[in-house]
Amino acid sequence: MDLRIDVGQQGSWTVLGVGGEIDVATAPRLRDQMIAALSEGKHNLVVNLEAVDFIDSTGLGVLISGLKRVKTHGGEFRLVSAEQRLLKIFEITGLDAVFNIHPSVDEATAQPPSPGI
Amino acid sequence: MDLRIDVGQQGSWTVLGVGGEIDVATAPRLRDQMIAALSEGKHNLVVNLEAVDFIDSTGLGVLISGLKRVKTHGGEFRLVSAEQRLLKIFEITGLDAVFNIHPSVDEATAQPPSPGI
Amino acid sequence: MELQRTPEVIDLEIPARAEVVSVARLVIGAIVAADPAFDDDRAADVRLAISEACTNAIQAQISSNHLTTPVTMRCSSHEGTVTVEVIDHAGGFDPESLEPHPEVTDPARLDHERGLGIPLLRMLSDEVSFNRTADGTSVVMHFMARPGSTEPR
Amino acid sequence: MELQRTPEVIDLEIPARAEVVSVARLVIGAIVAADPAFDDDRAADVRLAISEACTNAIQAQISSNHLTTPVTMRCSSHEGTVTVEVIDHAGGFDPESLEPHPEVTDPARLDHERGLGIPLLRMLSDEVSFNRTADGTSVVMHFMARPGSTEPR
Ligand SMILES: Nc1ncnc2c1ncn2[C@@H]1O[C@H](COP(=O)(O)OP(=O)(O)O)[C@@H](O)[C@H]1O
Ligand SMILES: Nc1ncnc2c1ncn2[C@@H]1O[C@H](COP(=O)(O)OP(=O)(O)O)[C@@H](O)[C@H]1O
Repeated sequence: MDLRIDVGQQGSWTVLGVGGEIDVATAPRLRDQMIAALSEGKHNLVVNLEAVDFIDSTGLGVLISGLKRVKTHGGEFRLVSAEQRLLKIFEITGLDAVFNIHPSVDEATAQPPSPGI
Repeated sequence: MDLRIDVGQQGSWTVLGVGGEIDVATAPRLRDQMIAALSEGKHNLVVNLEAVDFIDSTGLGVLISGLKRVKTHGGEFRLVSAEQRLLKIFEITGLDAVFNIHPSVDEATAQPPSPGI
Repeated sequence: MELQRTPEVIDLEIPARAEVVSVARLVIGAIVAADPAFDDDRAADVRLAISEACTNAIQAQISSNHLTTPVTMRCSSHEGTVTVEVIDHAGGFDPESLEPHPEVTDPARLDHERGLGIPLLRMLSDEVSFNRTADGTSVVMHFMARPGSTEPR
Repeated sequence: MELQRTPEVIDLEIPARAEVVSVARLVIGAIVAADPAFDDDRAADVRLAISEACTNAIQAQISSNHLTTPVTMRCSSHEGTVTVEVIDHAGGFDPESLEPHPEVTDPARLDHERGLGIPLLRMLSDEVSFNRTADGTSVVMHFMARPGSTEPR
């Protein structure tokens, strides 16, 4: 029932580690964290979903809004998940074509951000 | 919501390893396993509650019936639990004075049964 | 005495089957977990007490052959207090007339495999009342976040 | 179309608050878990679809200011089929009139942070119907143990 979010830095990437359930009750906190990072000048975000047990359409919507905000700031936005269940939800909604999804934080942050691309 | 029971032998002790939730729906299966062991001539029972997440009054009642049946057969009956939560339920019902409770299977089976005591 | 159906109340209506008591535990467990004032130990008290009340309601409806009427668990949580009402339609009973258990030291204690539910429920809750309804029983239990009556006797 | 209140049905009535959608997920999760025909993956489909339906019902009641009326989730499970009805009192809507989403390849897709709930619910269930009631909506969803419509488009 809970959502946990921690924020770390890996090179030029700001990594939001998310755990628990992202739903209509908890998604606003993830949105706030992304907005806070951007307002601190952190424009390149990796959202690590490895510890996420559940995500619904509200959660997907918040990730879309994050991607949009990051683009507006000229930054880059990446997701991390290797969980079949989660990847399936991105697939059936067609969002796998919208997001840049990596299987691990290391792979997501291996290359520096290429803003504007 | 599930109850798992496995049966093993340690010296002269038959050890019923119980896991999950013992409630009104699942307790009859534990009772049946104890009856089955006794009918196979296994009169010295250790019921290992280490993997039990929940026990209610129906579960306690089935343990009492097990103790009674074992005594009728001249055997010995021991419980294993080191879980504060479980021990508390035995305490507040006064059943800690009725059962022989050991903190581990090794300690419960260290001494051979002394039937009739 | 009865809990009003307010916006903060969660109702669960379950059939009179032993298998669904675990669903009632899940629901009350989630409600208590949402209140940080309740620690794990007190939350376990609430789950056990509610499980006992639901088990009794379901067993009473089964033995009085009221199989098609649901049992209701009505939960509300407010500032460190959880209140739960369990309602059945099993015809009612007199909780005061239950035979008291023999003393723990009495060997006759072993003859009593049953009858532990209501004593447990009384010890684990801070307040409990058994109310006669038109066609059964309503058990109202209050739980406070700080353990009140769960000390060993 | 509506699910009758039979002995096998579990009802959950929840207030119109976002926080309780997780309780609805727990309950439907427990019901599906009790049917061995549903594997973990299909169980997750059911949880997500039901979560979407409850979220919509609750959000609709909040925005139409029906805060004191509960939302009902009515669940029944029978031989590898789970049927769930989610009932709200938010005045109703026309699911056919919802604007379709832009194609995935369309950059305008990004303008649509919302509106994913009903498409997901349709894809994850084997059958779904939106029914107008006197004062709101009843969404009836059927799920079969074998995935029917969850393949990538
Ligand atoms: N809701 C109820 N409706 C009718 N009878 C009840 C109800 N709850 C309890 N009882 C009666 O009280 C007795 C004692 O209940 P309890 O202490 O829970 O022990 P047990 O259920 O193991 O017998 C039950 O056997 C039953 O006869
Ligand atoms: N139960 C309902 N009652 C009234 N309106 C609803 C209901 N369910 C959905 N809707 C309407 O349909 C729209 C689309 O719903 P959905 O696809 O779940 O996406 P979202 O909830 O993100 O907008 C909602 O915004 C709402 O206007």
